[in-house]
Amino acid sequence: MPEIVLSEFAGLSLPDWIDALIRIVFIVALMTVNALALIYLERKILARFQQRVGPTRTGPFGMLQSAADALKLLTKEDVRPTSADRWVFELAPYFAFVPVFLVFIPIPWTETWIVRDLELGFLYVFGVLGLNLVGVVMAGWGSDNKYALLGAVRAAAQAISYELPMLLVSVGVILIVAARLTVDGGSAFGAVNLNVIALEQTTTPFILLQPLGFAIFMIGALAELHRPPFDMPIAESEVVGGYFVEYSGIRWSFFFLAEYTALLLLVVIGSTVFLGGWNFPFGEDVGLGLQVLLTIAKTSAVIFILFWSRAVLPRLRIDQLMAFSWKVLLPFSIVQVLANAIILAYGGGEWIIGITSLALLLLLIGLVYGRARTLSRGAGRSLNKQPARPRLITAHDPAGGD
Amino acid sequence: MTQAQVTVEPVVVEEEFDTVDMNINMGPQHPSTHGVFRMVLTVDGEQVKDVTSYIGYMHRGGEKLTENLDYRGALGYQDRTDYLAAFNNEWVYCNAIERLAGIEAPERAEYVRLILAELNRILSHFMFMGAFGTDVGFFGTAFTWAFKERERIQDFFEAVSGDRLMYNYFRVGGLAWEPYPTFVEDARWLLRQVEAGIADIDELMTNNEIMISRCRDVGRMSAEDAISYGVTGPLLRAAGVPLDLRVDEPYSIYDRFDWEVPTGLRGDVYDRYLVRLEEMRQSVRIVAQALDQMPASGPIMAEGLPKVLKPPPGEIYMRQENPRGEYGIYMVSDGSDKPWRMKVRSPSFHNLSSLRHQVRGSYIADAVIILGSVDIVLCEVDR
Amino acid sequence: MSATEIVFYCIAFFMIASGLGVVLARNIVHSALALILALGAVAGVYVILTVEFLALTQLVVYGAAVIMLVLFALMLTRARERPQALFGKNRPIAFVIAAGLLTAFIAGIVASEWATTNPDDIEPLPFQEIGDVLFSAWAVPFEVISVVLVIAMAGAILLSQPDQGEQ
Amino acid sequence: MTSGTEPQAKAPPKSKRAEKAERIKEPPPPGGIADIYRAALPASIPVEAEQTKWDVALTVPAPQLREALRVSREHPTLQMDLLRNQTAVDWTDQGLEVVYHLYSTALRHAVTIKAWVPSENPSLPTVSDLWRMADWAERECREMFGIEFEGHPDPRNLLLDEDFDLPVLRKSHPLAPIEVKQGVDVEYFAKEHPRETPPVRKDDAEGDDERAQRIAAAKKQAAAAAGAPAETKPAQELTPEELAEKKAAQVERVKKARALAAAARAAKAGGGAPAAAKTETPAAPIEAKPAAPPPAPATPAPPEKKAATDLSPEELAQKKAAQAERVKRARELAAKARAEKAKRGG
Repeated sequence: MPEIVLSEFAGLSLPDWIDALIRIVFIVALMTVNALALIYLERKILARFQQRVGPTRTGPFGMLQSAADALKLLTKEDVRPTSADRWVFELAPYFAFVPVFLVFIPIPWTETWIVRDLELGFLYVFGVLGLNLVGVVMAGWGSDNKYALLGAVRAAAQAISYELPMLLVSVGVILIVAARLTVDGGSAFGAVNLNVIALEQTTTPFILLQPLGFAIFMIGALAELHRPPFDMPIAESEVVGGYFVEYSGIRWSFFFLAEYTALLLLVVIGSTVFLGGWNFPFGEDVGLGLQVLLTIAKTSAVIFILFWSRAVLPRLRIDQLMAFSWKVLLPFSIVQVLANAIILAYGGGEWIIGITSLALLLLLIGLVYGRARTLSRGAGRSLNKQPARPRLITAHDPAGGD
Repeated sequence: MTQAQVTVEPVVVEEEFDTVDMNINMGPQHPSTHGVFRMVLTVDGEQVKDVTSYIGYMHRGGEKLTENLDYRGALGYQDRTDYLAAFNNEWVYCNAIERLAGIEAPERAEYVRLILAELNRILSHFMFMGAFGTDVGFFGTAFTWAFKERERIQDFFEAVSGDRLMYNYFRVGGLAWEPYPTFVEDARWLLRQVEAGIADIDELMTNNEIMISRCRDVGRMSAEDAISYGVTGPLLRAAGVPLDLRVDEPYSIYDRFDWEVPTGLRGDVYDRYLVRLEEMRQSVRIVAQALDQMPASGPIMAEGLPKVLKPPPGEIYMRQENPRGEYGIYMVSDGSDKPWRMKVRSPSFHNLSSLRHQVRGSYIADAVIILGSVDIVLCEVDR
Repeated sequence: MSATEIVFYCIAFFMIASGLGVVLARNIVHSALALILALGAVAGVYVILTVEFLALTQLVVYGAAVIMLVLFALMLTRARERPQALFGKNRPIAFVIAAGLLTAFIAGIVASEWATTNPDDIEPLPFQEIGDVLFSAWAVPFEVISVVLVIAMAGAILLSQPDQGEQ
Repeated sequence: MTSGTEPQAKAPPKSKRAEKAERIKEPPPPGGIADIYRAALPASIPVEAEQTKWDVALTVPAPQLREALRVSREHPTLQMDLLRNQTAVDWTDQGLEVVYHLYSTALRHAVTIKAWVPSENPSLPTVSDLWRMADWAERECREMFGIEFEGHPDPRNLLLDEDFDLPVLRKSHPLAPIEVKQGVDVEYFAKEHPRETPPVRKDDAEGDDERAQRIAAAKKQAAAAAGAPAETKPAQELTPEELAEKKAAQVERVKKARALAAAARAAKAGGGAPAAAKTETPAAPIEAKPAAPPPAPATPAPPEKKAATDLSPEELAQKKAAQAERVKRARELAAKARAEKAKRGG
């Protein structure tokens, strides 16, 4: 695996750990800038949906708005409620913030631009994202506030129940990659490596082979990020800000930073695994700049869809949310994995996998749409309207002429 | 959780792991209580076991103050009870005194009053659409779309009465001053904009699957319960009872227009939303017809009104159909220049009393939506 | 003292510290959080033994799911107000038993002879073999465990259903 | 809340009842709701109908009010299932008029049913079991007018504070300048006008002697309770010779008390039983104190008083003991007085 060793790049032979240090600094800088940019973009795009203009005062077209917010948050006093559980309250932001940055490591921005090309990149992502949940629950419990506790419990329930379908669906993809790797007797060891997955998609992105996989992965990512329509844990109208209601100042911005960083990273992984990442249309031998542009283009397209869903979709109730995951997404992902395994075991062509997955996806959409239709049958026009004429009633007719 | 509400009984193993009931306090400062209203939910996990509501934060003793003002003095107070439907309240108060004193408002004034009152109903329902959308989860989209139309109506009201919210434009016997010259043309232009706004809101919210699954069969209230709680207005009509005072107990000139009274089928949150949406369209129809039939010129104030109004001793319970329900003024006069007793029957007060019946057994997220669908205005609840 | 040894000693110290934290923490939730750290440290040891697959599954299974359910149980029920067992009256007996167990462990560790390969040259075990072995040699226990898990899940659902009386 | 004999703000030309009687000019139209009611209600309930500006108002005697409401809800020809409004009107001297506005959603007719209740602790049976709307309406009516609704499930205050039990909407509760000045809080107002004396005040000067009257009345009560001799008149009204005679009695009592004290000292010095002396002395001062009117003339100086320095040591000790004893007794008296005032004040 070609891997940039900064020590050579900079022409001076640096020991390993300095090299690692430089990469860490690079990650932190890039992520904070990205978070600020995403916050600004979201506010602008949401504004367009809501027929308003969004921030315009600070800087050209309001671009420095999120920088100004960050400055305000830095100078704001971060308060801790006296009855809060001191250490749990103070450590929570770090537990929520650090795992999200760790996810950055295995992501292949281009063929060679990877912080560390981990063999088990994809599994590593899920392993580390789970820890983010610990931070959330610590925040909810630590701030000794009923709203925070409720928000944390909702966040934990939601994250657990949506991580499962995501995992299973990514197993489906890994099966395909592993089959390709072992076709000429090689070991399927690299199947879980994100870069290998990207390499496999020179001709057909996996979204064509696994459309259901992409859909479930994105729904799971939405739930993982607590974004509408799954933003129960931080629903303003019920739990007033969820688990970070007692935080202010820099601690509060950690949670916000973690959320937007996780947004970018999950979407990048999604686009790498399903949309071909840096590889799809132009293949490997094209310049690094173009490959980075490709990844960023695909990511921003998916992010735009996420912002769009925030403006238009209301919030699901907690029990509907759980039912949707356990009763709909999980069975579908299990069936998906089984179908892949059976087809690959009996040596069927990959196009069969694509068709079965497409069929499953259409079935899922049909199911959801059908349920909504039954719910809303007669919803649109469920009113009956009487003409506004005083109705004739005979004095002693108990039923009253209607 | 430092202090648990439940005292620790002697150790009983299996009961130990029941989830303990938590008392969640919503209000008086809470984003979704639409004003200063406190609701304590006894919650087991997400299920709401019981609700206790605390009101009275906005009580200003209006009825007591009115007993010391002369009949015309308390008009300003009526704007401040239900500030989202100020024209309707003023109209009820003026009608009450006019019937008590036997005064008749001229034809043209009655038309202008009706037009402004119906536009005020549309204004109030737009406010409901915005607030309800935010409760359900439309992050601000429904709110800004609804307020775009509201702003237009408020500009029109400001042109007519000089103020955006507390109009104080009606007088006993007619209007304060002549409506501005292009009143009718502007009103027609406004109707077209409002119609487009209603279509936008309808398209955004009505057939949204998540909205339907969130609101259908939530907070259902049967017709008998609604009537027993004294619930009136869109809530009662959503429960299937076609009681609309403009039809059943006609007042003013409503019998000259043809329109329809929408009633829902199941009395749940979704039907209330649909009834209010339909009512906005019906109000547009009424205003359009009123603008056509309105006499082009004529007096706007009854003649021969005494300087100090002393209605003969007697009493009247004047009630009209406000956006939230039946708004009544029970006025008792003892022949002096001050009302002996003035009681305001506010619809939100009684609609709110049925909240506990609707919310028990639902989820926390439902409690917020049900409170939003009841559409209360706290100033009117506490008077 | 190669780099891996230093890292190992740090992780070992961290693991013991959080283990003690689990036992000695006054607040029961603190001990649950300390448990997460301890299991994280175990994952760290797996990484040193270059078996990343085990480390990541350890993190995913324990770090995110199991302890989370324990925290649920603690936060939502009345278990927190139970009198602290730390100061129970049968403390000396517990102390004796614990000491006995400790000596047994130490004896076991000293008695058995350990493979003395250097941690650096452990060749990474490709997890493909894990997969093959799991479904060939160990297929039967794998199935039995999954059946047990299903029964446990069904039991949990039944237990948590409020019995008809309460409904 | 006793209506008390407070002077009317402005004496009405004739009583409200008479004015109201002359108002009933038009009886309701024949065949209307009044006749349906007369047919539906049992004969035992007399119904007095009156046509207001919109609805027909039926006045029913208070004891049969609940029966009339129950019938109007269940009777097939009435079916009044919507209780629109429930309130009360305070006609000062004639008592309170409780008003129920009813409407039938099925038959689309409306009626107002009224009942008269006395002003002093009025009470009515609750109708919250017939209409659940009455639950909140009666709670508000109770806190605003002081009408007790028996059988009401949850008679707490609704709009006002929990412990605020001053019926605000009664005419007897004037819209005093205090209440108009928003800033002053209700606590001060309630303290200023304790419940038992209706708080009608013309201006501050006149208020003081009213307070003096109240204190004298309270003293009279205390004296009557303690069984003291014939009541004493305040100092101003005493004639000069009565004043002299009272002063003489005062001096004589003081001399007796001193003699007793000396005897007690002698007995104690001789190891005699001090208890007998002690119990006897306290009775005298109590009896003496109330008799002396507060603005009493200067008390006569004690006959002999030696300078402290030339007292022998044990006399000094005795004086100190007596002095300590007096202080203790004074403190007891003060505590008792405070307790009594608090009870009366509460």
